[in-house]
Amino acid sequence: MMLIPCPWCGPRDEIEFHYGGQAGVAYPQDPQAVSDQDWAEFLFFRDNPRGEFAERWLHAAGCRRWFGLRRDTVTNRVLDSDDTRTVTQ
Amino acid sequence: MSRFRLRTGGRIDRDRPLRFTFDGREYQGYEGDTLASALLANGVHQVATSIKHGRPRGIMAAGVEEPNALVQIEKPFPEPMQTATTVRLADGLEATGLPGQGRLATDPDPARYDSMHAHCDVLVVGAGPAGLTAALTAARSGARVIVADADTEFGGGLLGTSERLDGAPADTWVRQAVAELDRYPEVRQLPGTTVFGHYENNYLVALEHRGEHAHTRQRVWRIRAREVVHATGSHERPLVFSGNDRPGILLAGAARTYLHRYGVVPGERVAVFTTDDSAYAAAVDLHDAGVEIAAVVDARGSVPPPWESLCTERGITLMPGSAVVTTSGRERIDQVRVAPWWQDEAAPGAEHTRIACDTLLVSGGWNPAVHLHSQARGGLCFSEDLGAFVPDGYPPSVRSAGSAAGEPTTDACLASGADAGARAAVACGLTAEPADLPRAGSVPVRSGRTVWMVPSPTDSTGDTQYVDLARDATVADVRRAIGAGMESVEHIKRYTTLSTAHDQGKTSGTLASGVITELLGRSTGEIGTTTFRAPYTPVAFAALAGRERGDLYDPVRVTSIHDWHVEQGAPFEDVGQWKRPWYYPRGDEDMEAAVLRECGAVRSGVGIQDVSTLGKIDVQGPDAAEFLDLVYTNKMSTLKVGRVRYGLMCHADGMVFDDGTVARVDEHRYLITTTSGGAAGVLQWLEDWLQTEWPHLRVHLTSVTEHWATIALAGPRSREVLSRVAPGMELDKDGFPFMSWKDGTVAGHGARVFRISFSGELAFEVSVPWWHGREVWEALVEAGEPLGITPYGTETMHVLRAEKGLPIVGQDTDGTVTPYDLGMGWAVSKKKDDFLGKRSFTRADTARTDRKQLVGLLPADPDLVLAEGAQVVEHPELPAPPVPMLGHVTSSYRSAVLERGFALALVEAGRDRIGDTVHATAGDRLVAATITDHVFYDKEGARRDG
Amino acid sequence: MAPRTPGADLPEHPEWLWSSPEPKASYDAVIVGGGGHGLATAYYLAVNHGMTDIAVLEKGWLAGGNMARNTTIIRSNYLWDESAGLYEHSLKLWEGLEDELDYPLLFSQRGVLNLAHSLQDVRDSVRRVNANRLNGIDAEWLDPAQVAEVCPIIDTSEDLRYPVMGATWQPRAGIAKHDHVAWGFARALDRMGVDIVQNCEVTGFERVGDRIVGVETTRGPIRAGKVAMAAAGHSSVLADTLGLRLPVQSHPLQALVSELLEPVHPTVVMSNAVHVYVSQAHKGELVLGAGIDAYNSYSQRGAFHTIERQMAAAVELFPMFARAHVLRTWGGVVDVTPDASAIVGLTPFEGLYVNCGWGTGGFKATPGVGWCFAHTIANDGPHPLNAPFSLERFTTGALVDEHGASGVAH
Amino acid sequence: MAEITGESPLASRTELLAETSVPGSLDIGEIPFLTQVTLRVAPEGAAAARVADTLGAPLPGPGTSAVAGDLLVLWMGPDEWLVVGEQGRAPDVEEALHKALDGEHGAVVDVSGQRTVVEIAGPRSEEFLNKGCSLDLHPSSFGPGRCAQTLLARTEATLLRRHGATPVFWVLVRSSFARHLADWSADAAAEYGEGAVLA
Repeated sequence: MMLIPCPWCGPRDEIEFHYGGQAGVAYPQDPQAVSDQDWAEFLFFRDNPRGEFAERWLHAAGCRRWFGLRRDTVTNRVLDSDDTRTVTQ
Repeated sequence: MSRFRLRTGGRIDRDRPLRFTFDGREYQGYEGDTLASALLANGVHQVATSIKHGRPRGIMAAGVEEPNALVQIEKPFPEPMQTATTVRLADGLEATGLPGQGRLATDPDPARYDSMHAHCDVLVVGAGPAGLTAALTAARSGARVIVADADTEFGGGLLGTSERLDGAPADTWVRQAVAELDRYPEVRQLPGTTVFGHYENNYLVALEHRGEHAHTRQRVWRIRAREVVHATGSHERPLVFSGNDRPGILLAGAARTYLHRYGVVPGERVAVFTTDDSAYAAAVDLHDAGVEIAAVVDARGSVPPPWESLCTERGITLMPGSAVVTTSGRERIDQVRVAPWWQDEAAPGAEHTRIACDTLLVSGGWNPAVHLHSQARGGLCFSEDLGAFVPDGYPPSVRSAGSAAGEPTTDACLASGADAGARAAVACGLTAEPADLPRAGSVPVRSGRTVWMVPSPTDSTGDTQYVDLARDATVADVRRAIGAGMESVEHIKRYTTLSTAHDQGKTSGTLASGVITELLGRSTGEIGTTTFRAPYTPVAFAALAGRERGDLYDPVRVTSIHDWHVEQGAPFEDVGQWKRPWYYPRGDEDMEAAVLRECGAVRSGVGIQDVSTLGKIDVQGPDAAEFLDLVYTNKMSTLKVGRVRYGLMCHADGMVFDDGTVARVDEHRYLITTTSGGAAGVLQWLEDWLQTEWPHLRVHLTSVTEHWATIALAGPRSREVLSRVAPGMELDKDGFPFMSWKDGTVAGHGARVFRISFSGELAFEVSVPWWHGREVWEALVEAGEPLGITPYGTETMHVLRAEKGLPIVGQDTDGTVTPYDLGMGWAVSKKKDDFLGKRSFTRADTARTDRKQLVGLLPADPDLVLAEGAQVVEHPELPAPPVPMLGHVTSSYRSAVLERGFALALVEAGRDRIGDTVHATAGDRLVAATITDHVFYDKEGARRDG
Repeated sequence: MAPRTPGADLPEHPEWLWSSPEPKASYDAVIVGGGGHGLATAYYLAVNHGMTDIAVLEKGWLAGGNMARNTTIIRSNYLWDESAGLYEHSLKLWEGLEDELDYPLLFSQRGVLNLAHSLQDVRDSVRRVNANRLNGIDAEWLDPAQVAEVCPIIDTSEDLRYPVMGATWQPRAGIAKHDHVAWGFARALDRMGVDIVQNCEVTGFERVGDRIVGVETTRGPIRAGKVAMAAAGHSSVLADTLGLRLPVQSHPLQALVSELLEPVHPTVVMSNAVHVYVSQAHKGELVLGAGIDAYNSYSQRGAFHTIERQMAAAVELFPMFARAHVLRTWGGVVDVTPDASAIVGLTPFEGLYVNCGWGTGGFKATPGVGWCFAHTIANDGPHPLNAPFSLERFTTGALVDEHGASGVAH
Repeated sequence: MAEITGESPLASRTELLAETSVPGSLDIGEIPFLTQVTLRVAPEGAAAARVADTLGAPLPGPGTSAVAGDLLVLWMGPDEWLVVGEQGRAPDVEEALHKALDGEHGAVVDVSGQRTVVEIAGPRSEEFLNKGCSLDLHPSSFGPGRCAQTLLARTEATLLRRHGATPVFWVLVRSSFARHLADWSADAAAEYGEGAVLA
């Protein structure tokens, strides 16, 4: 049971969270303009590193905020978490 | 009292005798005994026969590491594969010896299990000398401490020895330590509790045995600790020699434990074979308890001086530079043969001394119990000094202390525990005072001779040299594995099944590495061990299931009207976690009859359904319209205040994943609905896009699913019913047009009423706050009674919508279906620049015009109802497989209004096939059906206004 | 001396298995990954295509990854034609494999029940049964009473939180002993002169333009005419060295065994809805698999709450398991694709072939994928059975969505 | 103040919770029909300041609650609060908050029916909650006024420790899950009942 540091609620048990995979995969600015290949990249291709991984988590059973953190996928150790606390406007 | 139970001594209660049965014979033991100590006290050594070779096997250890003494508990309740050394004796206990396979009870387990979360600054695992000083030191610093020990009492190894601390019996100090721990309000003591797993971020799980008659038989503790001290002790290692498996052969430390803990001696004439110092204490203690010590055989060249004089004083024969090379005896050992074996000699000499004995104590050194340390991803290295694997490198906030860290003496264990406890406290930001430690005055320990196996003059293959007694794996087996080309300890373990039994190799693991090392001619460090995995000791499935049994397995969600449905005898359908009424049988109606009646009522009169389970989300903000335009396939920004629109949602891959209605509440506010099972997923998905892709959009989402109880009134007479309880509300088709909503008063309560229909009939949905749900429902039922109002369930709702060709997401779709496939291109905006899913529609495969499309299917035989899931093929005769399939039936019912069976199906290029005859599987045969449009009833929509 | 405990022991392994040669400087083909798939691929390359100048490179000990960690279920009752074709081909090979390899694989066709717990489960199950039958795969739909006949220890009463509403039944499905399968292939390869090189980690590829001509390993460079990846959960790491992106994510998948128990469970039971699958292996231990953990990880361990949840499901379905004991838990790294189907075929690089993305379904496919992947490598083009499992399908959208039929809904 | 008629989510479990309670040890009961209004507003802004003025107390920060006259304000997220009051207050609370937002972006939603409140009091309450909740509820980390959204008995719940001499917790649970929580509570607290009988 990993302890996931929610930037708002503090460290909580992993079961309170929903995993969102790789961070920073932006929705294409104009999807109609990208090639099928690039669209497939957006839909289905994600980094899968052995080691440091920047990823997204949602504190689903808590404050319902998405946030980012970096975790080592070999040790499962959290390296640091996104403390920018971006608030939806 | 038997000759093996001493008149005094031990920690048993001689005033509380307990009767128990083993292998059908009745015996007596005492409160405080284990099954093993009670058996030994009765002179019973052999517990079972071995799994593979069928050899007699006896009690070898006194704790969880026991490889042999497996028993099946029969009473109080059947439980398989317990070790006699860990079964607490109880009155009426019945057990039998097991040769390897246990037996599960056929009756349900009546016991209760649960779990408990706990937090602490410092978790100390083990309450022996190191664990107690660690706990005391941390507790004195003010830390929140949990100290857990598998044994029923704290003290660990101190309870099984004759050791003295500060001149007094060790248990005096243990009592004082426990009493001191009792005084700290922030210390939790968990005796009888085995920590069996160590996971990330110092999350440890432990099993507490609360007693067979306790309210909760076992409890799983889920402990989150800031700092952990593993004071888990060590396990004595047996020695590998020919015939090392006979009953009567015990670990030396175990014999000491039986003596001091239970007042039991294992035999009358005891030989000892050791490679280190610790077995001497057993010899001396047993001698002092009146047991004859036949000889102490030490593989080292000389006897350590303090022990030499203690033994000589007692007239104990010492045989340094020797080894036991073989044993004899039928059901129990009766003789050992000893040969000279000096340290630098490859094999023992040929001259044998025969020594008669009924017990042989062995000690091959001690393996630190590094299981949890290793689970926590701590490193290990092989210590040549100890001849064992010891911790080498700790993960953050984890440390080992005492013999678990390789400390050889009680004094060193006490000090190392105090040190670990202090460092743990300091790591928590507390100040730890140097501990005032008791002194054991331990004699210095001389290092042992690491002996992996004693070469045998009679057994050159090693067929009777057992490495793992639990699996009957011998040196010969290891030789065979190596001979087959195996070099990795993992392969050899698998080839021989070494260390895979109930004890997971607690006595055999390191030994196996050593034997492999020797046979391969490598170093033990290079060979390594196999991975230590949770659980440390076996845990019952039921204990891990805990309270999550029956209805508590997964939460049951109910609506505010639930009890009414129960009172009407409705069976329920599971939809996600919700319970939804399926249909309402009257008299002895079966489901088909009930559903035909309910459908008929809605089509010709009026029906009422509880639709409170639909997900409801309040969407507010200046950019709400723009946001909804992005997440629905159709346009929501053009919706007028007061109106409602059906909406489809696709994932970015273009596949339909939810649907519902969108009502515009005001310029900047919408109320949207989702499917019952999809509500949480949709909200999460919307938040994802809103927070991470479009944070510039000023929109807030709030779930209001349970705020509203929602009741659907459907049928040509629904208006009439509603008018009776909503007298002030304008309900005619112009004043309250289709796809609009209004606020008003229904049955005396503020309500929001929607004119939407999932059946094609005139229909209303009435929403009131949760607590008025049942009241308003009953008012509507009462008002509708003269009109024959009929409650209907999910099945009828499904039939009615299917007659109208409306899909159910998840039933008529499976994650591979686009809006176009559903024939719902009308719900996909052509005007919007973008919405989720749009880009995917132009991919090669998604743009195909011959994709599977939702169509109607009318069986040639009108009485026939096709099976949902039936496959559709082109021809009436089946060719040899694989048979090309056109698609499958997604929904199929008997229709009251059509007076026949009908179905919806996803069929390849289905819309081009309308009018064609295809064939659907029905058991082993095919039945003909005609492809039709997917709307079967009231295509013109004439009925929706009543 | 008493007789041994019946059934509690396994047949002996042969006197010779495989040797551990030093790698040569060059081979016709190199297989990266000495798991079941790598071994089977090498085997069929040798047997079907006459290629024996092959090395199977394994970074650790042979078949020590997912091959050593799976729950050994073999079945072919997949929904879509594409999957059915491949898995059924595999099952047919399994049916002759023991004889072919002359090794006791303990392949036991005791059948598999896939339980349905909701009306939608029932619809999906009937759909799958019908599709299976038309694809020539043995499949039946059983009602709860029939389920109880096949497996009397399942609680088929209606008062379960999620009652058993029926099950699909594939009688030819079953289990085998994983180590024996790997070792059977390895011994056969050794006899045919194929090099099995352990403790040899591939760290990169040698390329000339877009052509792959060899691999870099911890034991030096090895040149190869063809390089085939069969590296399961580690595929992404390898492909990354070429800048090749694969649509796979590596997740923990856990399993566990109980102690040895007298036979009580005659078949294999899988339940997608409550995330548990269970069989009783040959020696008598219950073998259970759980759902995959949600997050990416290479740690070969999962979270304990997954195990607890799995036990709750197991005891709910099989009340008699209450006092069976968890003896050992472990985790593997499974590579999961967006459509829960594998990727087997060509890559943008000439001479490089990929086989990955098997998620939870790799073991049962072992001989089938070995056969097809060998064909792909030998002919530089896919076999008809693996053609649908190309990398391109993610661009065209022609996915093979097996979330419903794969072992675990993820 | 309007009395709410009708049935609260735990009306059918009133007796069960009373039987589950162990005097002097653990007390469990529903506080039905409380007003609950969700407020969404940017925390640092004029609107938030006006809301604070209106409530008479600043909006509480992460993990905390504030008493604002006869209202209680719980932090639910970085821009989200739950305003809790006596039953029947929803319309005037909504109106006041809307007025305070004064057209600035925010949201005010009446969610009074969305959750019900279960009060858990007594010396055993921490331990009892920890049977189904993984939070550290020790007063040093979860003292009076602290609140948290978390999982309890496999359901989403908002926990609030109230001020008082003995431990008192409020659990805000979704109405559809409330019976599950009550049934779970009865099972989880059963051992205390037995203890009481033995004592």
